Amino acid sequence: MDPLKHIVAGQHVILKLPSNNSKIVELKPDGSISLGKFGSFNVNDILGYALGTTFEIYYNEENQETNQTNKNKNPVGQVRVIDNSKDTSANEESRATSEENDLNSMDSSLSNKNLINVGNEIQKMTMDEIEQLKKQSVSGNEIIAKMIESHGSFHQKTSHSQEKYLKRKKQKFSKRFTVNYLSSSALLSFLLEKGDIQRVMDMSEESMGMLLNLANIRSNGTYLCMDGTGGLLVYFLLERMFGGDIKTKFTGKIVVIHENEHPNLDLLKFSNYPEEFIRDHVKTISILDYFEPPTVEEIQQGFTPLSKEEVHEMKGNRRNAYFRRLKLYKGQLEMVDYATKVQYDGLVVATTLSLPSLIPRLSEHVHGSRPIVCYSQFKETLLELSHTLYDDLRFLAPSIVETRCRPYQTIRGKLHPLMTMRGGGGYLLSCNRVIPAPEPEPVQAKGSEEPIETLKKQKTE
Amino acid sequence: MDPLKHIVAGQHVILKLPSNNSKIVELKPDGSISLGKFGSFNVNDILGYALGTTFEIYYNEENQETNQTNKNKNPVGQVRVIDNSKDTSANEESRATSEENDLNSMDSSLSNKNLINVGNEIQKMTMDEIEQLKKQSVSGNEIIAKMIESHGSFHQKTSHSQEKYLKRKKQKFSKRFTVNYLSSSALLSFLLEKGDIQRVMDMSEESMGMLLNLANIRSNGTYLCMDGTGGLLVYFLLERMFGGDIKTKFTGKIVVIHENEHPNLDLLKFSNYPEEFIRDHVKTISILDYFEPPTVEEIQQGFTPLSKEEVHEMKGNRRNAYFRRLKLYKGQLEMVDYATKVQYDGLVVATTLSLPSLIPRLSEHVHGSRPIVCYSQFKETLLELSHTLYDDLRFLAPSIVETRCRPYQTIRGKLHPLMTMRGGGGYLLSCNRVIPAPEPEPVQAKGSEEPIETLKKQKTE
Amino acid sequence: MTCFTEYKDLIQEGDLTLIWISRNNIRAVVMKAGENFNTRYGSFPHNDMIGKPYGSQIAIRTKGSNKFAFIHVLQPTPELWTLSLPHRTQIVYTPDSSYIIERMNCGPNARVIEAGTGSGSFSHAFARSAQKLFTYEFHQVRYEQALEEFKDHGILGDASKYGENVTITHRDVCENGFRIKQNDTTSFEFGEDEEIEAKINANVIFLDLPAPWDAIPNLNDVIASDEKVGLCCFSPCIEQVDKTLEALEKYGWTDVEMVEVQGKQYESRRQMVRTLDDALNRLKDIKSHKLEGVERRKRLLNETINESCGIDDGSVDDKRPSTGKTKFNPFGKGFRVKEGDKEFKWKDVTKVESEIKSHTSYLTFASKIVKKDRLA
Amino acid sequence: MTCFTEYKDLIQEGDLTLIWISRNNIRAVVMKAGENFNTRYGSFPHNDMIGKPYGSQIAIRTKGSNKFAFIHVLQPTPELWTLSLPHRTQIVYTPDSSYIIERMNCGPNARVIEAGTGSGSFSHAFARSAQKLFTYEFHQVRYEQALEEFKDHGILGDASKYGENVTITHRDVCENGFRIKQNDTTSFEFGEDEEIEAKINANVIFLDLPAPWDAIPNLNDVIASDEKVGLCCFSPCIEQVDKTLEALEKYGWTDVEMVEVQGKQYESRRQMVRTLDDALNRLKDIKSHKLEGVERRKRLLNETINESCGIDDGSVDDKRPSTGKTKFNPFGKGFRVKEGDKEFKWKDVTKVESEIKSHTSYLTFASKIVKKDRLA
Repeated sequence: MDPLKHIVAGQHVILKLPSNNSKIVELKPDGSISLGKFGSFNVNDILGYALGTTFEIYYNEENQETNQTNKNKNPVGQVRVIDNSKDTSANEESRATSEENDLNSMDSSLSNKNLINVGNEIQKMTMDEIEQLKKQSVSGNEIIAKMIESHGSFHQKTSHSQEKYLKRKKQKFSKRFTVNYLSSSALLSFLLEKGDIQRVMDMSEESMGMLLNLANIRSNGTYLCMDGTGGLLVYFLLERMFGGDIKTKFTGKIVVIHENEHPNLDLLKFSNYPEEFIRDHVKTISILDYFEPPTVEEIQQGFTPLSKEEVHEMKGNRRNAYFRRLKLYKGQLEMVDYATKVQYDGLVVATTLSLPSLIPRLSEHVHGSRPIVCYSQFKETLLELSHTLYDDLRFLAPSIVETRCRPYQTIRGKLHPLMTMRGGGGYLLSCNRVIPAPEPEPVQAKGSEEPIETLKKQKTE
Repeated sequence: MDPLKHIVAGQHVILKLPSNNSKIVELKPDGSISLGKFGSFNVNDILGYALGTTFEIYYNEENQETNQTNKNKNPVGQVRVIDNSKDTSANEESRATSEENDLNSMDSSLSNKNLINVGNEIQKMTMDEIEQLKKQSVSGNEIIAKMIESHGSFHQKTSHSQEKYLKRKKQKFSKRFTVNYLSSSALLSFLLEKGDIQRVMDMSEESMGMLLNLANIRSNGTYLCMDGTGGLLVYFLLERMFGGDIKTKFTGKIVVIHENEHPNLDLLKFSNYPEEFIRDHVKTISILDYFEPPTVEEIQQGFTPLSKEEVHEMKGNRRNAYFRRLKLYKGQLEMVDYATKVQYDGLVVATTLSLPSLIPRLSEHVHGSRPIVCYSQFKETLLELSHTLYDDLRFLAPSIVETRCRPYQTIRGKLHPLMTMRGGGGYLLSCNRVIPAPEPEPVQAKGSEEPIETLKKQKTE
Repeated sequence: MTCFTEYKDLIQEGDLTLIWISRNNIRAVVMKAGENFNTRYGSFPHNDMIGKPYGSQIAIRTKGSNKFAFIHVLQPTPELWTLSLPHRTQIVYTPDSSYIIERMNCGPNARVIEAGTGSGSFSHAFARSAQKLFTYEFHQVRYEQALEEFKDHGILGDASKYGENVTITHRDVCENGFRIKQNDTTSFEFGEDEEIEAKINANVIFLDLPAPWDAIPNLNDVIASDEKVGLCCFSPCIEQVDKTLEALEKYGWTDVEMVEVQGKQYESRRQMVRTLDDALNRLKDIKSHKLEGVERRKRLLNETINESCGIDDGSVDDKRPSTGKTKFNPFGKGFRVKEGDKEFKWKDVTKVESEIKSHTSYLTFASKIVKKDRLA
Repeated sequence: MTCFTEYKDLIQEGDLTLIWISRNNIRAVVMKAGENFNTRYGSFPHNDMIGKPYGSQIAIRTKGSNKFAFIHVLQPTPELWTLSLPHRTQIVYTPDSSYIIERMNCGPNARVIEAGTGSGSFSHAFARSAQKLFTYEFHQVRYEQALEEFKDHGILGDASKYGENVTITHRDVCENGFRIKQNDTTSFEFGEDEEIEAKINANVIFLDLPAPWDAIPNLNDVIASDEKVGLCCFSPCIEQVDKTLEALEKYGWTDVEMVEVQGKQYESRRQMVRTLDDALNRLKDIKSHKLEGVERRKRLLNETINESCGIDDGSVDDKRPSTGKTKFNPFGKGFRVKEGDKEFKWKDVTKVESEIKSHTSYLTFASKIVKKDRLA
């Protein structure tokens, strides 16, 4: 089974719940997963199905008994696969909306003309009764049917309000969940949903997509990166480069520069890349080590590799200690290479450090013609940066770009953009690293008034 | 005839031309107006029709003769009223587009599959032939029909491209024009169209509409205003307050503060308000006179009004000079009142002067509870201003707002937003002038940590 | 009352005021001597407000503590009134309403038809700018509520005085059209020359109806015939626009244009300016303190245990207390810095509202000239 | 060629390069020793470029004057390639293409179907990120042009090497579906296990067709059956979206969502900081000079003509030369100041492009799992 196509044991996946909320879970074999009011299920029951499959939790008599004895624990139900495309209720709903006649049907009022207060008081079932139903229930649809029966003014609502009501209730009582692949975009939307806006610097999926494209991220590049989101940006890069394939043949690398003593890539713990994979493809260096790396001599002062014979003669403890130090030594040398020798295939940055002092220095080791893309929550910080870069001949045509995705309601006959959406999403500054020509005769070159390209001021117009 | 409803002599109107460009003209009785390649017409021929009427210029034999003799001059044609709603060609066009079948009809290719280069080379008529037709022509529609006949690959185009082609050609050869009321929005769109973006500070109709509403502009208010657009903002205020009615019963006034020695309200020359009306309702004061007005004593030093008897005894020349000086003297006193005594019902500003130093001082004489609305082409200047205002207890809840209007193509069956639109439109900062409470016991009040409203920082969230 | 029609200087007994508690909490309060305006921070006596100028900030000592709470007393405007309405109602918000008013050139010559009245919020804006507003509401209860409200706000009337220019009629305009006759449920006052039927002669029409195409055919009876009439339909769904376009064409409306208006509001914020040099110096500072710690530990180890293992392999545990506390905290590490704190450098930034109104409705505009003839 | 598939260090003979003249003028040029790249400012010899690192700026002395002109030589990327295309072609621009790629999680496991190929600009972006791209073009000439271009760009191939992974087929997919067989007009190379028909197994579908609903029924033949398959339809008109929604439902596609993407670009500009105090002082300066002038004129008048008329009535003609020139010009009056001139204070501002792309197309997404069974 391919963990990129199918649900496999040990995987992190993201579950879509009836409430439209998401939940990230690790699929521990033989374990069970509780979705709170939406029920619980056994991990083994969902393994082997395609990622993206929707399940419904149901309870039979046996389960009910467990329920009785174990009141405090969410009883574990059984699951069945739901075919969304053949889901009759879903089809009925959209059919109802697409047929205009329904608007005039006897059961729905043309408008809310005769309806004043649609509140809980009209729902004649008590919460207790509903809870009771939930305990007995075979499916959420039945609860909803019963609630409609007992809803005093349901037929006074317009078909549009009826739909809304049904949808709301369905979400509340359905026990369905969808098991999705935990892509970087899914992780981002999960974090946004739970309110970690600041942590992810108010990023949006569309800004990240654009960043990856503008930075020309490929499977075979070596990228310099600052990630102020705790690993989310790095996860976006990894997914674009390797697509979750841990046996990749590609050699791409990400060198992550961090401003604190230790890197923070915590969010990678949700990814399905093993530690070793990450060690091979993600290298971390502090800004101090990157900008002021030790010299090779300094590193060698602290440690001298011994000859094979010498190592061979060492005893257990000493030998282990030696190998530990050797590994560190090699890591240090590698780090010096990343800080001084590597020419990067791109620079991508998402940090709250002040950009005008940072980006020109980080760009020193970016190869000519390669992109530099900088994400910021605020346009104003990129504006300041862009003026700095305009004045530096090593940067070609810095542009501030914004991209916004606007979702629609897709009920046929009622198409319109969603009434509200998230406001943020951030901005990108993008440019190419270039290599200024040596000025042929400096004085005259400076006097050049009509270059094809005005070097100091490359506007978008 | 009501000049607000009908086309009357002497009026400024704005003409919409087949090219979709506009032209402002003064309707001098007995004169003629040339629309260049779209022909000429006599002013008297259009008087008395409703504003908003569309006319077509046509030429009969007689005109043609004039044409022959007077080659350099645009011959004056006759006009007939066009009923847009019954315009068969327009209806045909939209009917063709709304019927899907047409997409599959024999005469139009489902797509441009078989068409490679749609260029002038396919149009078999030469420009000379077209020009010849134009000279002979009775109407633009006929030229177009002939051009289609001779267009080699017209039937290979999709119906969509056919439409586009037709529309382009129609615009080029039609001799229609619409006579519209010269509203402030029409004036703005005229200025934008001819590229005066900087002059009008990149304003948009929607930003101006919002400014007028947020500033609560009414027919009976006295407003303080800085207008960096040469009178356009003042025209917006006048139209909202008086609607072009020069016999208005309303007493509203606009006090315009200008940064140069003399006010620049040049654009009011396009309005249909007579000078006297403007003198009554628009008062101008330089920033120097406003912020450092002379004292009444100083004014009286320069001039002393004489008694009736003394005036009566004056001779012609001296007397005229005296009255001129009296008028100036009264103007000076009035100016001092506007600078020192009047409590304004609103402050509206559109200027490129730095706002943080300007707005707090201009707001001194704004009455409590009245709005302050400041337009700027750039959000960044309003951002700076908003931080200044946050720190000043005289301003309640400064908000930066943006409003953007997005126009659609309204061909049925092909609805979508226009593919391109103007980018600018500016931003508004809006707040209310308030009167801080005297702090009851200063030390403790300052220490207040939990006011209902955090006074120093009133965010939008 | 004249609260919506005249600029008032002082807060007076009986005035309808808007009390601003916060941006999302604005309450309509009628001033009555002796009464209190209660908030969870305490009670604000109306007596403290009456007689003060509009816009005054009112302070009270909060309950049980020695702190102060503040409100502002404002004179109502249509825009503030809109903000004060509970948000669950469908409201035409200022970005739309202001554009519609400007676009339709709705000034002192405008005779406006509005259907339906809804929350009445747009009616206030029309009343401010237009000569006359005829508004229609088909919902009985909402009609009565709006009628009451317009009376209270002093905007009901025959336009004999500025701003007192609203007529409201209970009507399903799709079924029964716009004509207002004797015996109709309406606030219209039939005068001498309008004994049987109101002369509406509207030149600005605003239809906020689920099926405007059913109302469009009925407009011919009530629009001005001798001038250009403007129309705007306000519809949330694109299919409604399509049907509206069909009806407009059929009933002879021209200059059809459709737009969406998008309003956004920005917060002004400050972001701390954290320079690379400061960040580098911070790391250097940590490193030097750590090295001190390492040196000290080394000395200790040298003194107490043998030298052969475990030291200086780089795996020093950071959690060990180091000698001195790290002193260089350029970004205020360790405590939460208040935005704008003068100890630090800040950059002004804007942030759009966290939830924006991404769609309200499509606005379909059209115009019509009934009589195409020439006046003498 | 490997210009699109490998990061190159130096500009080499035979390389396809993109020469950047300005933001709106980027030209594709193949390096050939001895040739010149001609611009209206002069000729840039390829020999000056070959052997230099990519990204190099190349300077020449302009024709007939002692000035210099500059260009930059860049290695192509899909995004730069898109910018270099003539704008009259319908192109999927980066805000849309990058969102589609991210949204459909189009990484090294993606087997992509694209119909139609069009200008081939999006194909390059797919080729960069996906495992395999099957692109279809129904227009004969465009098919041949794209085939040639993909060959030249080194992206045609069976994915045995990174980035050489594009197959293009001449096909009307609405009529004839997506299956690729022997004797079809295609670049697909039929190997040992695909002798008769290509195994497409697509898991990402992008339809940029006027009538995607006609192509949707044909997808079942070629999509992967054992995993979730994503679909995106790119349609300019809302009615196309409606028909697409209908077809998607009918053919069992779920998770239907539709969005618009709006990309904007901002210019960085500077606005002069003009303070009120400076403006006041400027007026004072003018006034004092004028008063001097008035005084001087008064003296002159006093000396030469009688005192009775015309003086000091305030109507002094400004055009009269005053004594001294006004010296206080805080805003650089009288000459055009260059933006950013160090003599003045400036505020950084942004300005959106003067014409924005307000609409490209609606993006309708959906997904499908063909086999719902469980794997052992």
